[in-house]
Amino acid sequence: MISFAITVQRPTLLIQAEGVLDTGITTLTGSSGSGKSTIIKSLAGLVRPTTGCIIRNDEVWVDTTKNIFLAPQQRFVGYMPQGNIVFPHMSVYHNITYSKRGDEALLSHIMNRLGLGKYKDIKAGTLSGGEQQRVALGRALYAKPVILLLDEPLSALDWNLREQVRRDLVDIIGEWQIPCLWVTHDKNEADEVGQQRWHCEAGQLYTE
Amino acid sequence: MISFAITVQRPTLLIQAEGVLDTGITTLTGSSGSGKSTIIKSLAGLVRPTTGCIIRNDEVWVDTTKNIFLAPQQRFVGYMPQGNIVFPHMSVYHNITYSKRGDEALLSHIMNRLGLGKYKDIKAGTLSGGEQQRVALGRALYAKPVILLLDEPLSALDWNLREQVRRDLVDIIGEWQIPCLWVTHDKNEADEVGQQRWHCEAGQLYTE
Amino acid sequence: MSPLWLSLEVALLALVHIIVVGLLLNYILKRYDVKGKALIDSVLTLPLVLPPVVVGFALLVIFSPGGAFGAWLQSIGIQVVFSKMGAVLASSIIGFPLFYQTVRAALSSIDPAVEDVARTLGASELRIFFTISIPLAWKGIVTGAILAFSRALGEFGATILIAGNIPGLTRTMPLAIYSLVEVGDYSGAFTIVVYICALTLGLLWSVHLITKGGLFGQRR
Amino acid sequence: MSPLWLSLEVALLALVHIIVVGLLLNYILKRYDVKGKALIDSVLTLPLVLPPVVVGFALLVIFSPGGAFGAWLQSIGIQVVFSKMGAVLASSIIGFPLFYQTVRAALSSIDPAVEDVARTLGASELRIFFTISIPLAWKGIVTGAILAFSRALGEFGATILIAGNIPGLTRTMPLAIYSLVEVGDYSGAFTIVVYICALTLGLLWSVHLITKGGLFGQRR
Amino acid sequence: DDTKKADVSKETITVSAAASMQAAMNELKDDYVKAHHLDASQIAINYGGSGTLRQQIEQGAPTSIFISANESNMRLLQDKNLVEKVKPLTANSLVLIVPKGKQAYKISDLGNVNRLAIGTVETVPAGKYAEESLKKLGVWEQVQPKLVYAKDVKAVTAYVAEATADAGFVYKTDAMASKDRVVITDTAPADSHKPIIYPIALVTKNENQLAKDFYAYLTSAEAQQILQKYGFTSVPNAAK
Ligand SMILES: Nc1ncnc2c1ncn2[C@@H]1O[C@H](COP(=O)(O)OP(=O)(O)OP(=O)(O)O)[C@@H](O)[C@H]1O
Ligand SMILES: Nc1ncnc2c1ncn2[C@@H]1O[C@H](COP(=O)(O)OP(=O)(O)OP(=O)(O)O)[C@@H](O)[C@H]1O
Ligand code: MOO
Ligand SMILES: [Mg+2]
Ligand SMILES: [Mg+2]
Repeated sequence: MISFAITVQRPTLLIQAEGVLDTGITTLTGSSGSGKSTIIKSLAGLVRPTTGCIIRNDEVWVDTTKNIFLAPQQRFVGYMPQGNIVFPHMSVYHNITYSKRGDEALLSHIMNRLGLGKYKDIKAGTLSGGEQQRVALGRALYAKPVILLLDEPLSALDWNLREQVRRDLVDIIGEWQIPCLWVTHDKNEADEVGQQRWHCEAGQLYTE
Repeated sequence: MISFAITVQRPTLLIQAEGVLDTGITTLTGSSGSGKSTIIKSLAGLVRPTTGCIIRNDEVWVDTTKNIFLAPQQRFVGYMPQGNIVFPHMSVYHNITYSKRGDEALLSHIMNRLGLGKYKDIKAGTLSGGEQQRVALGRALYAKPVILLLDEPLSALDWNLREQVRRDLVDIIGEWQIPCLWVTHDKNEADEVGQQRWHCEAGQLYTE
Repeated sequence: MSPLWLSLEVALLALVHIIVVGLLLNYILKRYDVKGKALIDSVLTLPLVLPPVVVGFALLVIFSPGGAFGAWLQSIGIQVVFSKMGAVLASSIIGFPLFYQTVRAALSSIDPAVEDVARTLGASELRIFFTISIPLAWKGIVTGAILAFSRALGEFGATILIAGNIPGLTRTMPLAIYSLVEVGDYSGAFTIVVYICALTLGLLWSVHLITKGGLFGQRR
Repeated sequence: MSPLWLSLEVALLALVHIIVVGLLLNYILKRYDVKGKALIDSVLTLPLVLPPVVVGFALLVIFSPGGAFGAWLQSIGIQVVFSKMGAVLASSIIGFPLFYQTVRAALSSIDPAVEDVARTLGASELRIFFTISIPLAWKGIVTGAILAFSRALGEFGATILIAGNIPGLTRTMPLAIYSLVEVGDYSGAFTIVVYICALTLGLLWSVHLITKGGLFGQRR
Repeated sequence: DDTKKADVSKETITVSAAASMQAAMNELKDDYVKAHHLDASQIAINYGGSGTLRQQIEQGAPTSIFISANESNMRLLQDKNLVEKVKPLTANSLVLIVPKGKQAYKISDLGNVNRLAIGTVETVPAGKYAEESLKKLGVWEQVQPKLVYAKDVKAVTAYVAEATADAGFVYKTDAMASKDRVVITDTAPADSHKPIIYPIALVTKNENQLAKDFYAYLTSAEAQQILQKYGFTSVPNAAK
């Protein structure tokens, strides 16, 4: 369980977010530029909140009043950035196994379900948009994270594949019993996978 | 009207595409890595077909047998790349007006409809994913192209905005009477906007 | 002119030439599929490997009024030997490879997809070079300029051969250090060394300020 | 040893030191929020601006057995003055700024978002540096290494002061050119200049081949 | 006479002089321009190593007067007929120096030093003179294994000043210029080596009236006095 109450000041916008992420999928929707990615990056440890705190179980990740900031390396999150940032110079295999936390069985499961088998030894930088997105997703899963942070994980996939990967994701999250914050632009997707549904508007997080 | 018949050899795949783009919207769907972006880039002049030709009205853009290859600068296309590539060091205003082909009226129309007014003087590199996508779209429109080539133009927009931008796009294309090749992963989108519907699978283009 | 101001003037003039020629050459070699790129590249890098005296000697042979080219230059009123122009020439040639190579590395690290989009928008290759490539490679360009300027500021071996060591006319700081040591004035030489150090420090510090640390640290 | 092989050995040894120290320093300055980055930066760039003789003189003061440090080194059996080690030291210090600065510019041009993803995957900063940052900055790193190696190969002023000009022991190619010119053997000097040119050409050509032109042209 | 003066007042010359003569030359030039009401910029003096200066003249650089620190460089130009009116301007002597505050070796006890610095025999005239002198005095065999060869006389001074070497042979003028760092302990007897002559000449191609006038002044008795202030010794036929 992760609870947070943070603010992040951006030149264009003040982002204020407070909430509790329980085991299972929480979807995050909201209009473009409303602050979704900023919230995800704050949880991953890539953005320093201006004020506030983030606590996982009893571990304090962030507390600006005490000047505590846990490095991203210590948080063991599974982060999938918006824009499918792969390690362009590495093969798909080395991309996915970069975290070294997964094992042989998880790897072959990921490779199979994401249809990446035939690209195993290809440099990730030359892949198509959807292929790169699957690599980024596989890489986050292989890290066996304590929480999954997915920033539009399926936006570049066609509907068949999207359907299938979505089911696989729901299964894995259920099996691992971890919380997952899932940003999506697709109302149906949010309805179908979200056990909890959050919404973001003009920097303000609404957790219903 | 643009007619083409090309092949592009990729390490993983041979892409073969033949078709005619008439005035109005042609949607292009197909699974990830099937060759959609490669076809779009070939039309834009950013990928050299291995063999084949591309002809617009009476102008030969590509003819590999005669070693003809018209530079992208000479084609006057409106290209919106997958992955929303903006000019990160320039303001939104300078991004959109980069082509210098549009005018004051078109600019304010674009700024309004894409909701970019308040970002006008902000560097495009610091914008959110969806904001960057709108900049890339506005930039392609401002070029007053003879053909629009859109590679997943709305994938990073939430559904309200997506609906609205989609309608605006359809209007503009109708008004300008130009052909548009529109790659999308969204079946509904393809159904709604496509006057012609193409599909790509394993490198093979099916034009129905 | 005092060695300090003369050095600054010579190094700045050299830098201007280096930047203009360096950007032009980079543009041409990036834009056109010139045969023998590797050869051109090597030749342009030679002044870095050759001991400066060798470069100075080659310049002396070429520009001295004793030779055909030098005689012609003299007939139209241009004197390179024993003149400030000679010092600028020596510094330009010695500093050039540093700018040229650094800029080339920076330019070739740019994501070509960004330049490609600009092409579809009808921008000429020249406009793309100046509005997209150069701004995106600016860290490399500033670094190259600093390296070339610093090298020009410290140039000695080629300068003393082609420009001579004439107080007030061609005696730059490195030549002044040499001359002062020759007459045993070590404290005078040390003073100039201190000037050079202060200048370098000031230069890099102001670049640091101008780029708001962007050249040195990562912004978050 | 002949000046050719000696030069190659000295320049290669210098390059190894430059790369190790250059990468290490770049890592530390990138990783930690060291106070006075601009100062460190300036000091590291000084050997580029200072005339090599000044650098040589400073090295002589530090390493000469007449001084405390030099005497201590001698007592543990290390002799820097008049030895190959002196030549390597001089070349390393003179070539260092070129590698250091070029690599820094390349590293700071990397998209930090890529390194950020690696952080979330639990990779240590050191692992990120070697598996992400360096491979993505390789063009700058190869360019920096070429610049530093070339400069080391041509180093004269500092080397002759600290290492002396001892045939077979410390007489590198630039020193040999100097010595031959001094005794009026111009054709002998010219032969060595040809060697240096051929070496540079060969070096850049092989880098061209190894990188399959990737360092010189854009791939599509 | 009036017309000649008008001529000279518009002329300019460049004098290439051995760097070791710098201090003396500056004074000579200042005196001369003051006495003849010339502009200081009319006489530019280019200081450098004698070899460098010779190369510049060989390549046709606009030098009018050449003062070399040794006869060999002058002779090379003479052989090519590039100079005329060659004559000895002044002379130097060879001295032994040691680091200030360290043991004051004499030439006779050079057998006890660890390192003795001299100029590279083939390229540095001072090194050649030192070799001659040491051979003549019969200590060459003893010191040979201890020799350290330096790039030029300045490097010898630097090695001694930093105590990298225990002693070294340099010209008297160099030693005097660095007298706060090194101590002169001995002088090589004048007959133990060839005379250390600084020849002067006019560069044929770039002769003009000002060059001739200044040449005449430099070789005058008046100029000799100034040179001696800086440690140079007069040559028998200098002031005729
Ligand atoms: N520059 C390249 N070099 C090598 N292979 C490439 C390159 N570009 C694309 N490919 C390969 O060609 C195939 C088609 O790529 P393309 O980008 O056209 O797919 P796409 O249909 O747009 O897929 P997506 O929906 O995932 O974006 C893919 O398998 C991809 O890995
Ligand atoms: N590094 C940054 N510097 C300055 N402004 C930023 C930065 N990152 C984000 N912003 C601004 O903060 C606001 C929120 O950005 P964020 O990326 O969180 O939006 P988002 O909800 O993810 O939008 P989208 O759906 O378009 O990705 C935007 O207006 C954006 O321009
Ligand atoms: O600089 Mo000299 O020519 O050795 O006196
Ligand atoms: Mg976002
Ligand atoms: Mg694609």
